[in-house]
Amino acid sequence: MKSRVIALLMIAVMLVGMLTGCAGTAGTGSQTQPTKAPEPTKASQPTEAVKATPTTIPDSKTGSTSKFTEAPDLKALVDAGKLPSVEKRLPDPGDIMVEYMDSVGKYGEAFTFTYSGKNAQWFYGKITEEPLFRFKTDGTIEPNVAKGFDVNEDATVYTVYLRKGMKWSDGMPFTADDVLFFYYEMCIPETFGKSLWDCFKVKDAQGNESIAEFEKVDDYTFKVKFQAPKPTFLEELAINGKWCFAPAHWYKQILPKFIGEEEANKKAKEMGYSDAVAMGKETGYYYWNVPGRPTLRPWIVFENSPNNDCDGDYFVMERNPYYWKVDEKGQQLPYIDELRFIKVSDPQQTLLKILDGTVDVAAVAYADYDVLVENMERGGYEFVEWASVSWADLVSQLHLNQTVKDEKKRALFQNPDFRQALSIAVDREEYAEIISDGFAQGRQAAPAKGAMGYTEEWANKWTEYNPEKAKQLLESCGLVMGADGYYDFADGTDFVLNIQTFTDANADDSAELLMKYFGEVGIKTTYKPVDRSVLDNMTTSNDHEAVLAPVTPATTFSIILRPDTVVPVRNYAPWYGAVGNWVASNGKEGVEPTGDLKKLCELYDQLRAAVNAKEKEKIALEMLKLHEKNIWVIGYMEALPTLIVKDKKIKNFPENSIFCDEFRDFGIAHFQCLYYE
Amino acid sequence: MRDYILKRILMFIPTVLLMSVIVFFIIQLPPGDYITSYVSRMSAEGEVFTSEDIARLREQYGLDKPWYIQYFKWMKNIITEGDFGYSFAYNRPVWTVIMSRLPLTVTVTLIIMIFTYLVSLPIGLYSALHQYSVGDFIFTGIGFLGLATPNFLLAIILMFASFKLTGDPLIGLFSEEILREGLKLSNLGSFLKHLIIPIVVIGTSNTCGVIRTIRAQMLDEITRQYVLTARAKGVSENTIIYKYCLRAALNPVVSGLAGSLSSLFSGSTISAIVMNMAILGPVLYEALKTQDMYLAGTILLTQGILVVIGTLLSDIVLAWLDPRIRYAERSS
Amino acid sequence: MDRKESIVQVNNLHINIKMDEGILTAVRGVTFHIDRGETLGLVGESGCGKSLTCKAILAINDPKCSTSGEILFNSDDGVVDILRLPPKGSEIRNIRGKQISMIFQEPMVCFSPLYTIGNQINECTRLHITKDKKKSREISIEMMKKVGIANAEKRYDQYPHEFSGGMLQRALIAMALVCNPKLLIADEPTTALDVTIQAQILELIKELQKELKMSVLFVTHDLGTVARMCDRVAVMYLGKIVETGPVEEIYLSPKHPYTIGLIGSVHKIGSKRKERLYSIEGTVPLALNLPAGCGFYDRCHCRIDGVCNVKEPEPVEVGPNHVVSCHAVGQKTGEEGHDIE
Amino acid sequence: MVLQNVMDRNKRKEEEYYLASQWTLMRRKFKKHKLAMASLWVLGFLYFVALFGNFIAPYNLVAYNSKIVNAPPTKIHMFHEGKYIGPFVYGIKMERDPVSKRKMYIENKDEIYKIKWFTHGSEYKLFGLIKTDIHLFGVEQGGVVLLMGADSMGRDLFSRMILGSQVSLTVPFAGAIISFVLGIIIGGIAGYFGGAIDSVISRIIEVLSALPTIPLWMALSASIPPDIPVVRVYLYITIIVSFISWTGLARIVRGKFISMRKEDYIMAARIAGVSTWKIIIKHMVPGFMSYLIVSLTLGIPGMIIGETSMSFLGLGIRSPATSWGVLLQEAQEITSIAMHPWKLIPLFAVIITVLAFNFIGDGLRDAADPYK
Repeated sequence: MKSRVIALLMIAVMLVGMLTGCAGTAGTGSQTQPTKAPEPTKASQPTEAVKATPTTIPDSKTGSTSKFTEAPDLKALVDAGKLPSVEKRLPDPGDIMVEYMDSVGKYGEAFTFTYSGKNAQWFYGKITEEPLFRFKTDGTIEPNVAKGFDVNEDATVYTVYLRKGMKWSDGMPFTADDVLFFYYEMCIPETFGKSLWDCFKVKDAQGNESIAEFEKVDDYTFKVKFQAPKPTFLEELAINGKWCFAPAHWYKQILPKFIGEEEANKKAKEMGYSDAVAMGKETGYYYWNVPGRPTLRPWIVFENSPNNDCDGDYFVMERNPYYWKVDEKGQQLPYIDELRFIKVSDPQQTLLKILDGTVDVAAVAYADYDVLVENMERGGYEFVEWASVSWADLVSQLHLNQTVKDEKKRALFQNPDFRQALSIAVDREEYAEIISDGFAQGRQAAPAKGAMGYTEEWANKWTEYNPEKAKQLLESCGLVMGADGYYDFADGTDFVLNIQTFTDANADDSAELLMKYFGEVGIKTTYKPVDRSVLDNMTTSNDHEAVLAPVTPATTFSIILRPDTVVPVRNYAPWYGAVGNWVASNGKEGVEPTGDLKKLCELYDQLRAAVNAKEKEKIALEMLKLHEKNIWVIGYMEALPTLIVKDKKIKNFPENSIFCDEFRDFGIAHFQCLYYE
Repeated sequence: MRDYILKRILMFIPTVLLMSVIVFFIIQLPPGDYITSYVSRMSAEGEVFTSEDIARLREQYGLDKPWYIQYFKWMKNIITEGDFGYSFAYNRPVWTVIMSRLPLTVTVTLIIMIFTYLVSLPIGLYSALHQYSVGDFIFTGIGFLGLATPNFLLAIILMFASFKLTGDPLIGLFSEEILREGLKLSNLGSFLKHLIIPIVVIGTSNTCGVIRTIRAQMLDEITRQYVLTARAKGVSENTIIYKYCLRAALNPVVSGLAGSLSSLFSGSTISAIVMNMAILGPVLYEALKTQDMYLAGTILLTQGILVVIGTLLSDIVLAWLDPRIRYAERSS
Repeated sequence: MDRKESIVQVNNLHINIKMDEGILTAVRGVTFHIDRGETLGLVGESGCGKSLTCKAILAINDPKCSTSGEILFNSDDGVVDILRLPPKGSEIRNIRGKQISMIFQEPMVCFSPLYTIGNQINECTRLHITKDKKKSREISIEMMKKVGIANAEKRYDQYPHEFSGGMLQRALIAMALVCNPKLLIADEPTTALDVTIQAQILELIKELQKELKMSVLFVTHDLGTVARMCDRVAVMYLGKIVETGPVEEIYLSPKHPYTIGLIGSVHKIGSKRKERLYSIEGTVPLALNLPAGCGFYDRCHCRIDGVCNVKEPEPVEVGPNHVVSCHAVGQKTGEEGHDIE
Repeated sequence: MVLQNVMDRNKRKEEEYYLASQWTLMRRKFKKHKLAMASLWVLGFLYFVALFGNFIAPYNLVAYNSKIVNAPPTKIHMFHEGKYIGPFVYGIKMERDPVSKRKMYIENKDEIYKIKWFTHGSEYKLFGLIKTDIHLFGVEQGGVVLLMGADSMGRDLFSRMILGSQVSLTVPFAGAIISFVLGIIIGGIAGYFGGAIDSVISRIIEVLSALPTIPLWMALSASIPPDIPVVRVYLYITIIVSFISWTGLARIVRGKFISMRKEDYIMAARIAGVSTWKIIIKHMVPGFMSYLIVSLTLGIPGMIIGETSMSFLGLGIRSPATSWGVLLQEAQEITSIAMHPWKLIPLFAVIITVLAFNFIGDGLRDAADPYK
């Protein structure tokens, strides 16, 4: 099964490499292929823009467009006259999005999850997310909220088509105005406390940056214009733009700009926020938490329903009566009535609730594998494994801060020999056996098998266990063995390697082992887990040294689309330390990179400017080669696929997929298509 | 009596103030602040923050100022408009957050306390009257076991046992049904069922102390002269024990009441986390971890105040129990 | 002896106390009787077993004490042996407080601080006289007045800590006499009080005794009081009664060296012959595994070695109901006491 | 003559009874308390084991072994194929269920490892002084003996529990002592001098005891610097724990002092010009020493539990350094309880210790007032 996952991952990631920029599935985008490998033909002809043809639901598949059916509870409301008929709620027949799936489902039941309150907003946010364009498991994007798009030759102007008659969850029409409102009234004025996303920015060949312009064509068409080519706009939009629209009609009743400061503040207080700013942030960014805030999502939070508090002990998201997707039979989605979230204060409780069959879908730890198997019958669940795109197991990634403040250490950390020493000082076989309870093998930090830039050599580079050689390497780095049996700096001062990690990373075991191995080759090592926030703080202020299991591990689905963990773009991943800040501030702050690291940054600039996808891939591979050469991130164990437990009776759940943020973690399972048999 | 209570309240104002300062100081003691913890939590979920975003957040929450200024602002608002500030994490007034938990917290705490005393008083009495008897050893032994077993472990063991036996781990105070429909007479049973584990876990750890005091006190009282006098009057043993000794022995138990109240409040935090009890304890813990300082601060204050109130109540009961105190007050 | 005459008859009473250090025989074969209306003084140093003997009469000794012998009490329903009655049973409880009642040494600790004086007094009457609240209250207040507690109605509802020592003692007496018992045991009722009060209390007891025609067992270590209060005296030493007899008899011609010592150690006011105060050297030996022979041996100034320290002296009648147990006395009977020079 | 010395003996007895010091009487009384005496022995044993921990434990704290991750306790056999060959263990090998991938350990009957006494093992310093590698027992090369099974990192739980006791039995003790001293001094000052000092101190006491312990723990342990040796961490933890638990005692001491200040003999001492501290130490403290000792013994179990709670919150000692708290915290998982129940064994160690201390405390309390 694992191998299948890898094969899939291979296709997926290669495609992203090649297809970026080519509007792969444009036009026909409104139809979701059953998530299988895409037709190679599309892959063969990059950069060719595709005309968007208004799509209709092929009758062959849905029968007459007129007969749509809906969930019983909604039917009841319609009959009671409390709700317009399903035809009126859905977009125009031609523009309805049809989800094609392995099996057509039936209505009813609910999904139950455990969650940690508002902290888990991304969990239930991702599984209900509806972006303009969404990823498919094969790594290509397809229109979602959008119906389709055109793009001009040099990828500077995108024309996006929306779905006629599509409605917000409060029944108000969804139009191009909502898109422009979002961009001009919320993104640019930073209404929700976020600076404009990179996906709306573009750097031209001269390196000067400019932001996109949105322009309404008609109610259901808008244009996005860039000063310079932006071939990966849609993918980036799908990743960090996520959604690109807001209910103008709703915001015009609360935003200061439209109703005045104090009025807005009053509104905010009514809604329970400290002030208009907080209101803007919460309703604008984490809007899916907000009762009554119109969305396009399959499940929404109603203003008047009892369990609509996303921080309550029990939180329920209910079916959106105006949801705009149907299945082949014309049944309005979603199948499942509601999503229920039970607040837990300790992971063990989630485990118990999985065992007793309460929880329907959850990712679980391999450490609990045995007890899960033991109670399979009772819980009525089964295992699903989704591939990971992490370069190495999270707790087995060691990031040596290349810009660590201590000069002597910096020299050391920048020295490949030292990194090699730390790498080969560890018996990966034993390490993996203990840390993964025998599920994983030892490995170097490298792209997932099958992903872009993966090579056998890379995965095995510096992985042989050889303490003697490690010692030699350390000495070659200028360290001298001290009286206490530990290496000192040439000037005789003690050398202590301070490993840092955050408390809930569960890296204690691996840290313990590493300390042992390092100690054996004569490196005095300390280890203290601090609160995640503290670690983050250290990273941003460049006070970190060697970070194990960082909050932002080297894991990327595509270095082109999501580079920040492996390429210095801002204060983010620990290994490149202050270089990130240097890049972000265009050299004003931070530490200027040197050598290969500098080369990496330069390459990334080229990458961003590159128009041609082939060229992009070429550059990307070069960048990865630099990583392979330097092993900036030391990995000790392969990343295990995400182990998922799901109720046996749930249908249409992807047997194998990739668990990564780009695919919105669980979101790629398209929960609106899942149902109980 | 009234002015006595008033005096007590006045006395406790400086205490609370001092407490609030210490509380606030303690909360901000660990490095970082709410924003750092928030940012890292969200970026772990794939959300992206630029340094400007962070700066903006910090400014918005007024965390760019030193802690004592934040403290004074907080205090000012509390005193002037009774505004305890906003919880960063919940993004709503601290007071509403607390109020959403406080009633349940108090109820549960009281239930557990009542249980504790219902169980431990008779046991203590028994073991005092049958000192060194088998029953004495068994009961006190059980009490000690409760004391000796770390709550968090006992809790999870019981939950798993309950899962193995009944298929329902009895997590939290409410079944999903109650969570959905709210507490009704019809589902009161399941609520009580869910109370079993908390009561056993938290209750047992407190019974021991009470049993001990009662036992010691009774043994002490029984040897008093007035017992002899009463006996010489021809009073029956039961009357002697219940009319004279028990009432006298209750004295220290009652004065210990306030203490056990506070220990239930904070002492049960860990158990509450393990058992997923929707009471203030876990909220406080979270708030402390994320440095949601106004929330944490207010909760700690509330607890402190509740403890003081507890002390007050127990003193009143004491006065009722023991005329000498009443007398002392009247004369003072 | 004639049981109609006497209200209580104690025969060969032994009391053993279990202690960590062993068995302590605190009372060793005490025998005495009290007649109706009579006051018997029980005299001896502290720790000689006086109080134990008293408590034995009420059977309220600590369970640690094992008692043997017999205490025949002439109760309303015939003669009973108190030691044979179950100590928690209803018969004995019927006797306690109603027929025999007791006044203790320290009034301050004799009342529970938690209840009003009235409550604790009328508990007695409620138990023994009438269940009716009002009536028992009246009776109690009546009694309180009798013992000279000013504005008793008010005092009735006050708490012990609002009473002075003397007042408490009066209240205690009231509590003891409220059911006018046949026998009152007064265990050093005045030791804890200051001298002026002492006198009052003693007077009070005396009057009440006359009024209620009860017998009194008056325990004290102070012969002065005895002279004041009692008809007969029993001198106790180390758990034994070493000498009994009418007050005058004992006073004028004490026989037992110990008694002599006691009397000697009291300065008699207005006595013609000026004499220096006499004192007994040494301390009372611990009644724990006692030496053979007379307990007073090693403190005795006229001991006969080889006799006194070998066998216990038997009681000898030296005059009308004047009994002494002393070898020395046994030898020189009839002699007019010892010359204290 | 015989009689004479009999009597002399009695006399001496009597004098003893009157003159026996309070302590002798306490001891006598205490000896009577069976449970307390038993507990005393138990504790004695535990502390002995802790003292010789590194000698008794067959393995050390960093003896990770990937072959025995989560392995159950090894059976100790006497007979191999029916014939007696003394105590030995079979080799264990791990296998995964082909279907469920579940892990299981099975005995490998053709590998036999004899259990040896006083074998050579990992090197250690007995009492931190004598360097040696002799362990009480062990098995021949290649085999492993796991009396209590192995943990999730393939370490022998038995060894960890033994070595953990070195922390769990000493840290709380030290902690109790510290809070004891703090309590006496601070409470003493408040009670002896009274006035402003008193009111200030009692305010502080009030506040501290009204504060829940957890925030204090979190704040204080957050202030522990990162790169200090584990040994020092113990100390810090101790101080943290005791810092919180001195208030109760202080309050009592204060009360006692206030009441005592008025006593005649203190007055006398004062007038006689005895120095304040001398009065406190020589005259006042002994007045209720027995009481203090009781509260000391009864304080220790609380500390032990406190230590485990801190470990649960991740504030305590960190592996590889081990305390019972650490072990319990590792056991506090459904998987451990369901699949590796042997990880719960340290719980019993804790319970027994806590019970023992409590019983001793009770014994002392009963003995504290011997004249009763």
